[in-house]
Amino acid sequence: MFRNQYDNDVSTWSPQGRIHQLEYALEAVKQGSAAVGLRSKDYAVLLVLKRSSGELASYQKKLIKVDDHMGIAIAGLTSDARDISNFMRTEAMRSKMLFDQPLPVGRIVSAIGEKAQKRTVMYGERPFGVGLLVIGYDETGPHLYECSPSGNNLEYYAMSIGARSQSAKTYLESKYSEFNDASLEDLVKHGLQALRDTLQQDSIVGVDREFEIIEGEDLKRYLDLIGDTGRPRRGQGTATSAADAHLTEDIAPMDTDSV
Amino acid sequence: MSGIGTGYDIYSSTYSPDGRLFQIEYANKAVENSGTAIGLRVKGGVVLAVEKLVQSKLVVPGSNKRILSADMHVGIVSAGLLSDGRYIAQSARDEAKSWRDNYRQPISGKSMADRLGLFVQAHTLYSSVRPLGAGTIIGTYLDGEATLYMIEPSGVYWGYHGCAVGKGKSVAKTEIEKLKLDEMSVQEAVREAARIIHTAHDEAKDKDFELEITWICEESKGKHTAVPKDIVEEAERLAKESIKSEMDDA
Amino acid sequence: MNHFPSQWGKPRQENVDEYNTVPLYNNMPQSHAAAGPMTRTQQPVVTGTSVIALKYKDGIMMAADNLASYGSLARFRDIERLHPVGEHTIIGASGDISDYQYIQHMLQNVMIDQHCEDDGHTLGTPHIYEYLFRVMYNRRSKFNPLWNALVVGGVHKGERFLGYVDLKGTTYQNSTIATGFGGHLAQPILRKAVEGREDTLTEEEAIKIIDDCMRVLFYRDARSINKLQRAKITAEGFEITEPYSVETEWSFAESIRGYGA
Amino acid sequence: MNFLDSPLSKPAPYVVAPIEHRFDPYEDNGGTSVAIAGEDFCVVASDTRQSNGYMINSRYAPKAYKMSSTAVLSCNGFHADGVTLKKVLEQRMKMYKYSHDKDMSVTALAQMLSNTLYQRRFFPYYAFCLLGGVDADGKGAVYCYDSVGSFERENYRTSGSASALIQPFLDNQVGRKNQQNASTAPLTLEAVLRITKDAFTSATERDIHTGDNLQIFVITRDGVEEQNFPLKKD
Amino acid sequence: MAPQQVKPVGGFSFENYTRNAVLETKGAKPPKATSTGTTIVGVIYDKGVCLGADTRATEGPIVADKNCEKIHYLAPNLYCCGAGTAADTEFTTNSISSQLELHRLSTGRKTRVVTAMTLLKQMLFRYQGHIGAALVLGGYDINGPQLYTIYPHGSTDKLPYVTMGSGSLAAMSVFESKWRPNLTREEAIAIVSEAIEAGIFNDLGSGSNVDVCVIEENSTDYLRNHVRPNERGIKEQSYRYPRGTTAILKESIRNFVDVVEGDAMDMS
Amino acid sequence: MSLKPGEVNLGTSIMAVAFNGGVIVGADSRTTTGSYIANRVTDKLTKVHDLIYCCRSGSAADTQAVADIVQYYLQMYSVQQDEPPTVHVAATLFQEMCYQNKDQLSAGIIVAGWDKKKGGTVYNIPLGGALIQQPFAIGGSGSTYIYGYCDSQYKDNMTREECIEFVKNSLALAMSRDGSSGGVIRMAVITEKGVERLFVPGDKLPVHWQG
Repeated sequence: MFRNQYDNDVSTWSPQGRIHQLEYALEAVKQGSAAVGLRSKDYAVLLVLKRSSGELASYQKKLIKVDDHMGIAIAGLTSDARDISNFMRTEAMRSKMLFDQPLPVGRIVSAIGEKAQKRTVMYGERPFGVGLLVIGYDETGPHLYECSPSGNNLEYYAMSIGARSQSAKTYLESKYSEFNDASLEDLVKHGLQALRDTLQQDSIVGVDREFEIIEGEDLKRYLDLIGDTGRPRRGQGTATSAADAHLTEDIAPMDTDSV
Repeated sequence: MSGIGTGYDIYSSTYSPDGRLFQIEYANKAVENSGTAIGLRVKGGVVLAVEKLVQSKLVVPGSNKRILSADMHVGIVSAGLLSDGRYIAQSARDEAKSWRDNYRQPISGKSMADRLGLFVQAHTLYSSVRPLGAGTIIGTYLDGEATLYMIEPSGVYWGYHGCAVGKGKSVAKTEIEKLKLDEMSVQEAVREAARIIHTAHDEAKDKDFELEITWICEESKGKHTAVPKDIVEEAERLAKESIKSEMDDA
Repeated sequence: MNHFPSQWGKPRQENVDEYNTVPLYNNMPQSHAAAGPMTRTQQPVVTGTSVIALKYKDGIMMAADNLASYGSLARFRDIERLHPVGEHTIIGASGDISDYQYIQHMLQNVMIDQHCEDDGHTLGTPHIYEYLFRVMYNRRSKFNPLWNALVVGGVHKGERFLGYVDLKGTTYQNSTIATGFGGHLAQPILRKAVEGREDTLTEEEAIKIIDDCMRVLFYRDARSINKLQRAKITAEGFEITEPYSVETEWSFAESIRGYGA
Repeated sequence: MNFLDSPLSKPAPYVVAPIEHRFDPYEDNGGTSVAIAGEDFCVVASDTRQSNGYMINSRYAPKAYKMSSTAVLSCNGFHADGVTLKKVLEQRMKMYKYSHDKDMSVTALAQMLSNTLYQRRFFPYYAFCLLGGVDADGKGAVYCYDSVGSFERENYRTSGSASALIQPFLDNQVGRKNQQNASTAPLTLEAVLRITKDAFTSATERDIHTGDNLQIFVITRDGVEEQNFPLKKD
Repeated sequence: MAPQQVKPVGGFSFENYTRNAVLETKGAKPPKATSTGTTIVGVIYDKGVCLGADTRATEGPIVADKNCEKIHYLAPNLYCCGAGTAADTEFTTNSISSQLELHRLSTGRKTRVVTAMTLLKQMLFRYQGHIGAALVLGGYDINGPQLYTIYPHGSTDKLPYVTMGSGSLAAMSVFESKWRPNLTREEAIAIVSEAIEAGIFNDLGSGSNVDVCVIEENSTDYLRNHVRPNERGIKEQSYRYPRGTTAILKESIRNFVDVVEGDAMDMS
Repeated sequence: MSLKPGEVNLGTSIMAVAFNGGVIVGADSRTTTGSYIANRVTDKLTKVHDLIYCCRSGSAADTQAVADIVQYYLQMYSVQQDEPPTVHVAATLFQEMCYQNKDQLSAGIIVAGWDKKKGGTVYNIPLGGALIQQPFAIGGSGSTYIYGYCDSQYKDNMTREECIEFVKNSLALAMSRDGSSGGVIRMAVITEKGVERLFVPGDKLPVHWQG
């Protein structure tokens, strides 16, 4: 593998004005299985692919509830995600305690950005190795954000992160104009379609719904929705180990424009 | 013997034999790769504008603000590493707050620039941190007086009538130099800013972009706010027209 | 709650400083019992008296006079005790003026944070109220209270909001609120005039009720003056009047002679 | 010229009681609560008057809170402490949900409330709590607390300013104390509601801090239902 | 020379005052007297004077009497509302009332209001505030209707409208916003009732009903429970116990009287 | 002597000024218990004889008792001596009461009036029972705010009108600064011919700087 003298730590710029360590951290996100998020004008939805590390292991947790109105999907280092989600839960509670206001989604996202950014300046700490899709519903409606190890976080109509996320993105880009007015079911359907190469668990937050994680039997109802679309499905149920490790290798490097 | 690969360019705490700090220069590269940001200080206000390059059409338009507030009357826009820009803005907020805590009055543009300059410069001193990859423009408007400063990754800052940073810096600068900023109203400045950003945008190389533009003036009640949508749309329309007519002329 | 701010939060103690002259001059009985530890930060010094407020058809109306007393001295007669926070909230304060100014500063910091976030969210009246509740309660829990009784009024998402919070963190919401002396003298009038009519009272009627209360307070509260401001908050925003006076009636007093025969 | 010609011609010196210089962080906001457990239901009732001394702060300042679909908490004493306690409990219930992935039972909540109160042993919440709900077996449960966390599960209890007036009444009517040949059949919900209302209308007659409005929560397996009942306002 | 022990003649005995004061400083609590947290008011109108009172008596937070009388008789043309310590107002007004009766008997004239006022203030002043009686005195004599307040320390005020007691501020708020000179009898009763009701509903020390007393040149009307705004609602159920509910723990029957057949009374 | 619990206080601004041909006494009208105004239209000018008035400050009960007794003595005096008492006699009676009972009284009294011997005269009896004759006297809690003003404005031999203005302005200034003073201004002009009562309603007081 290529190695240069500028990629040892995060406090070194490369002559091209890049930070290699940061870009490597972004690669870590792609090691995780895929997560898809999308939103309509009323709802935001997350869908993830759960993997199991082996026959005897249970499926990893990919969706985390932060508060009644907010939750995240993760891809990358799960332990980093736990650190961040604990932070998010604390902040959500703080907002409730101090202002009796559900924490606005954008604010917690920028707080995470700040936390992540600090780890990209100083030698000694590595950047986070996890990407998040954050959905939430607040006074300004439903939101979907992506948080990356670089500290960048952008709001999207639809996004996907993790292994093979590029193909999901391609699907989303081709359909995103339909999402805004889509019903909740259609939204999930689109999400599943984007995620269809692997299998799923998903969650919803919206105008009249608290953040809720749907799996098992409840999820089946949604899976059936795409059952008749004619395209092959690689399994059924709450999750599957179908997404093998080798799948991550043929992923095109993520666009790492520093801006 | 100096330059890339010689080992003198790994840490910002290391000078090269000819007295350069390469790490800072590299950080400048990051700034120069980014969308153009400009600031105009005119009669009765400041206008900030940025060319926000849109990476994906999935991004929600109008979200992901690039021009940030540090206080009611302080606007900050940076080019370069987005997250570094936010980091500097956060520091600016802390400075503004501490100023208010101490003196119970808003911080002046000069003091803000001074403190942020020190903050950025502190990141160029040690091997344990990297220089910040963001060029930052600070606009303030207080008691009828506008100020405009720009801080470079080295921590150096100057006051300006008009300034630009990012990819289209030199084009923008040329355009700004043509303006009579002292006689210009903020409304005119908004139109000029829109035109300059459109001019500086390199359509051939870059993807789509969104124009983000804010002001601080009497009309915004001394607050740093986004310029109302209708005014921006009108300014963009005029900008496109004028660019088109220039092209036609050429 | 007792009439005078220096008594708030203390055991009822009628035989100490009956005339509320502290800190003007110390007429406290000099005995061993009285010579307790002096805790200067824990009593109000420059103080404002009642704030009153009510709900009416279009929103909230609130009033307070312009006096800041120093003991019984009418020391500052142009103090504004109604303070806007954001576009749709007004805080009225009685009690210590320095603590009130600190609260204003704190709220300003919070509102600047909101401005900087620039995400379409801002703190509505109930949120500001909750914040003040937490601040006041936490300070009392540190035995270092902010010596105020605050009235928070505003309109949030079309809903009128009127709440009270004081130095101990005691809170309640009502269609009428009066702090300090107003709790005794204005609240009976307000309750009778407003309760059950919150949705029909017009602005003119509300003004009249407020002025009636402020007149009674001026008649009967020795720490008030006849120079006051009135604020209204509606869905459109807030308005605070310039200082003005209410009409008063004294003519019946001319014929009164002596105290007995 | 001894116009003070009275036995008081030599009055004793004016005695000054020790002056409290410290800030007193507590306040008694009055009010009364009653909780009665039935076979498969629980009733928690609280008046809504908030007072301070002789002054009525508010005629409608509820001090009973729905904590979950199976539990209601009422806090008498210092209102600010009660509200804070409720908020702290809500947060801890949320944490419980995150770490255990299930809702808290009233039994668990009862223990947690005790712990929460005891954590402030040396600066107590001046809140006298009653916790009513339906337990995992579907039975009505009432837990009553002192201000520092000592608690007990009981079938019925009252706390607050009129508790001394109501408790004997409940002992007699719900506990069937001092009655010979009294029925031992469990009380129906209707009977419990009647007793609760009478307890409050009677307490309102004699306790100045109780009155204005009665808030009644009926907790069953199916959830919490709220009723309101007017009380005298003098 | 041994100090001479002088026994006070009449009045209160203060011999334990100093002892009690010392005990109090050591933390002993004196017994509490029933205090009538009260609203009492009075107003002069064109032809007379109108007094009003609530009817709640409290002992701490407990209502001791739901319908007590706070307007006391002094003379046929003179009534007095009392606030403060119940016993003090009761005994003070009784004592003055009896002095006035004797005064009337010896002079053969109608009692004047100032006479009662002067007796009251002098008595209260002598006791330097230790008699906790705050009074509203109203009456009618040859000088027309008159109205006074008398404070426990013995100061008096002469005013056209007055209030006293824990609900005095609530009541005063009514007077200060509604009173005007030369009210009629009906208006006077109405404003007094409203003032008392303000006390009843806003001051926890006051409650239950409104008593009114109207004194005119030739008539005195004591309107007991003039307004009853606080009727107790009907109970939800009956609490009559069936016979046999109370356990009989022990039974013994004794004859205290031996009934013997006596002779018929001699009616002759 | 501090006041007793629950006692009614005449926080008060009172004043008396001698002028050509008489004296003017003046007072505000506020009586307080704590910061509650128990009486907003009090008459603190008390007649103790035909041409002698006193202005009362301090405890309402004490000053009323003292004034009642002095009035009684002056009545007896004028009947027994068959001539009106001089202001000095009245003032000494007040002094004796206040001095001998100083432990039990809280009374600051200004005695003023007209007599044949001295014309208009003003006596001040502050707390403690000293007796000081003065060309003008001020008293009560509100007076502390107007010493400077009075010192600068007082002139000997004022006319009646000048004197009224002086009293009115001084009291208005005291009332606007002292929370324990307020309401209306009551004045009495005492000359050989008798007593004329003047009244300034609370909404027509002289207005000074209000900041």
